Amino acid sequence: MRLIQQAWTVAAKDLRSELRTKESLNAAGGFALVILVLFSFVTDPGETETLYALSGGLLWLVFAFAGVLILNRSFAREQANDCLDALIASPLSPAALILGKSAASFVLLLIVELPCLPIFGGLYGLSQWSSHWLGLVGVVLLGTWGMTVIGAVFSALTVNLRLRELMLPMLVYPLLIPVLMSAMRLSTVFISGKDLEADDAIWLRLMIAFDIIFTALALALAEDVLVS
Amino acid sequence: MDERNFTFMFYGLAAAWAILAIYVLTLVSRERRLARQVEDVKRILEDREKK
Amino acid sequence: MASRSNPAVSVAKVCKYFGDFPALHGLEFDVAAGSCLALLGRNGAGKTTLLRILAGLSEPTEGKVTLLGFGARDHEARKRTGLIGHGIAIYDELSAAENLRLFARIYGVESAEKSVQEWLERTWLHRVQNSPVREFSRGMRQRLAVARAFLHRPELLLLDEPFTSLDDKAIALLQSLLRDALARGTTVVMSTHQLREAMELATHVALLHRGKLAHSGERPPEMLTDPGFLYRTYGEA
Amino acid sequence: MRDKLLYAAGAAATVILIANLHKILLGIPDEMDQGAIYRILYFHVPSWFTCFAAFFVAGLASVMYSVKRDLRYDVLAVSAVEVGVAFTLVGLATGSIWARIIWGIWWTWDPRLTWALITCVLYAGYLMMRQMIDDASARARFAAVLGTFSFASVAITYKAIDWWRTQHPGPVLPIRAGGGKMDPEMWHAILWNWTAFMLLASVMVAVRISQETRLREVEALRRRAHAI
Repeated sequence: MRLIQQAWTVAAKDLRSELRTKESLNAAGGFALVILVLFSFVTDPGETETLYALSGGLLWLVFAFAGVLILNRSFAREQANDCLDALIASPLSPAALILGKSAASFVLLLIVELPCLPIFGGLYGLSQWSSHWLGLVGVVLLGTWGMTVIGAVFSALTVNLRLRELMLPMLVYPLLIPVLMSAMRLSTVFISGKDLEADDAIWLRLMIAFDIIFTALALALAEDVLVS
Repeated sequence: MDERNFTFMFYGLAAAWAILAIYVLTLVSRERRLARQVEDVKRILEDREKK
Repeated sequence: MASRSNPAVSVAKVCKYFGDFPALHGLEFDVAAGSCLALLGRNGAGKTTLLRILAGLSEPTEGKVTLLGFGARDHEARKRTGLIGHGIAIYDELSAAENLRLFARIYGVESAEKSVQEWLERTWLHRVQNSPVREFSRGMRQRLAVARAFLHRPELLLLDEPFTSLDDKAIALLQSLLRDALARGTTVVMSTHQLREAMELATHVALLHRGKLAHSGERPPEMLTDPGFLYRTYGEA
Repeated sequence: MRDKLLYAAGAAATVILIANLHKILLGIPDEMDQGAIYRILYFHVPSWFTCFAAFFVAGLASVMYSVKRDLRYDVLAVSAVEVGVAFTLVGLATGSIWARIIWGIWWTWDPRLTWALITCVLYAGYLMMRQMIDDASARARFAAVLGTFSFASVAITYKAIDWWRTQHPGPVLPIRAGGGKMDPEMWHAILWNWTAFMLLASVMVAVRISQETRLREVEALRRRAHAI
């Protein structure tokens, strides 16, 4: 219980500072928008069939890139005045710190991701995109949590490295492949306006298992990540 | 032995052996570099302790 | 050092290795409750490493550290300990009051708002409490950092080079606060180069040399007038 | 003594490999459709088995470091990862040359190939991150976290590929369900080559362990030199 309460304190602090400066939100949001527009040159915007088939893949690539922009800031924010030391030396448990950081990035990333869905659907005339919106939002939530919980751990690991901005995506993307793979598949199904078939259920299970396994690992290893 | 695709089989086996050989060579070069580093550090330590 | 009955800090056979390099080696000493220990030593002697272990930022490779009867990483130990480290550890985007409220929540301070207001007043920041810290001058930020460390009324205060980066006003404030705290029975451990400021407060000294304890005991009276005394006596042992 | 043992083991591995080569080229019956090229299999399959074993050891050693905080586990982990990457490269190269003849292409996004590539990139990132941390203890701590995450992700990705439609030749090895079509003589040749590869890999790991240990000592000495 204390874990949740402490994590919430950390998350609230992060969200408050970020909503005040909007540094990473602006960067990630602007970036996502530019890619969505640039995509019109990849394929003829009239070819709805192709667009439906590519939709999940494109969206999750955008989300993954935007996510790294947000995650990079997550622990870098603590660096300026050595705030991280003060947090680790405080009664906060390392697990709560990682969980809170992850939750804050989760919310920030959702703020970027959710508007991308109608923008994408609208720009490319994919009239079916919202027909299964509940499932689509569910996929976005599960996929984003997988990204941010791993991202929080590696944001902490890489924060003091040379070439931090390079190392984070380099380490995190290959780890995220199972969750991105499932999220892409399922998003494509939902955006195309289809129901989940028996074959697709396995991807849903994979994504849930991935989230559970890596949340557990992140909490278990939090002490190793933060206490030297 | 069946002679079809013999060249490509040869390439395949050669590639396997070559990669392992290259790795062994990197091990050897690392060994040399390590020996040099040990020498360097020893010299520095001796220098410092004399002072 | 001093009474063995109930030491506030107890360091038992502590070693800390970075790889194979021993940064601390077989440290063993106690700090009696209510005393003020000045950790002395050259750069690289292990002062910061030791303080980081006491602050729960780092774990000893071998040995055990007990703070106020709890393990160094225990929730209770962390809650009763205050830290002023190298950085000021406050958030630029938040206001002074928000910074203090945040740490009051983290430390579970009772009647938080009252303590926050009290400390803002004691550090002369109550007039600007709602402006973001980014707009503060250097001195104001340092005073806020001091307020953050004292906010939860710690029973043990850890200070790493506290006087090095502070301006005169902040030094005076910190010294008077430390004197109050010591009078209340708080234990203080500080590492320092500014011997003059530290010696007025220190009741005990410990000298580290290459990761080992070269000397520890009560502060020799000579050090008040001659801060270099200890270094000359034990320094190059 | 240790060195002599290592030389002996290395020599034994080489002798077995050459004896196997003789048998593979001259003693073993032809496969019906593929011609000579199928003999690559005798190197391809054992190299995969060896890399699985190496990554398994690396994953285990990473977890053990987090639990025991003993630098010997860290040294074992990095050595196993490096040797594993070398054998993954052997697997990729032989597989790619085989695919050129049988499938007519050098590379295909066959899930198993994709898995191997992802694994390679992931562990390359692991080795890269180690380069960037100077303090051996911090390096070990971070590498253990990355190693544990990598192993979990690689295992999940491997599972996920079974659910993807696969172009890879189906399971023909007796240990896999539904296999057993293989001539026992061929199977024995594979096992013998695997034995040789494992022996070779063990020698390489042992050499790397001693190098890595000495490197750490050098780092410590250098630090001491600066401290004086």
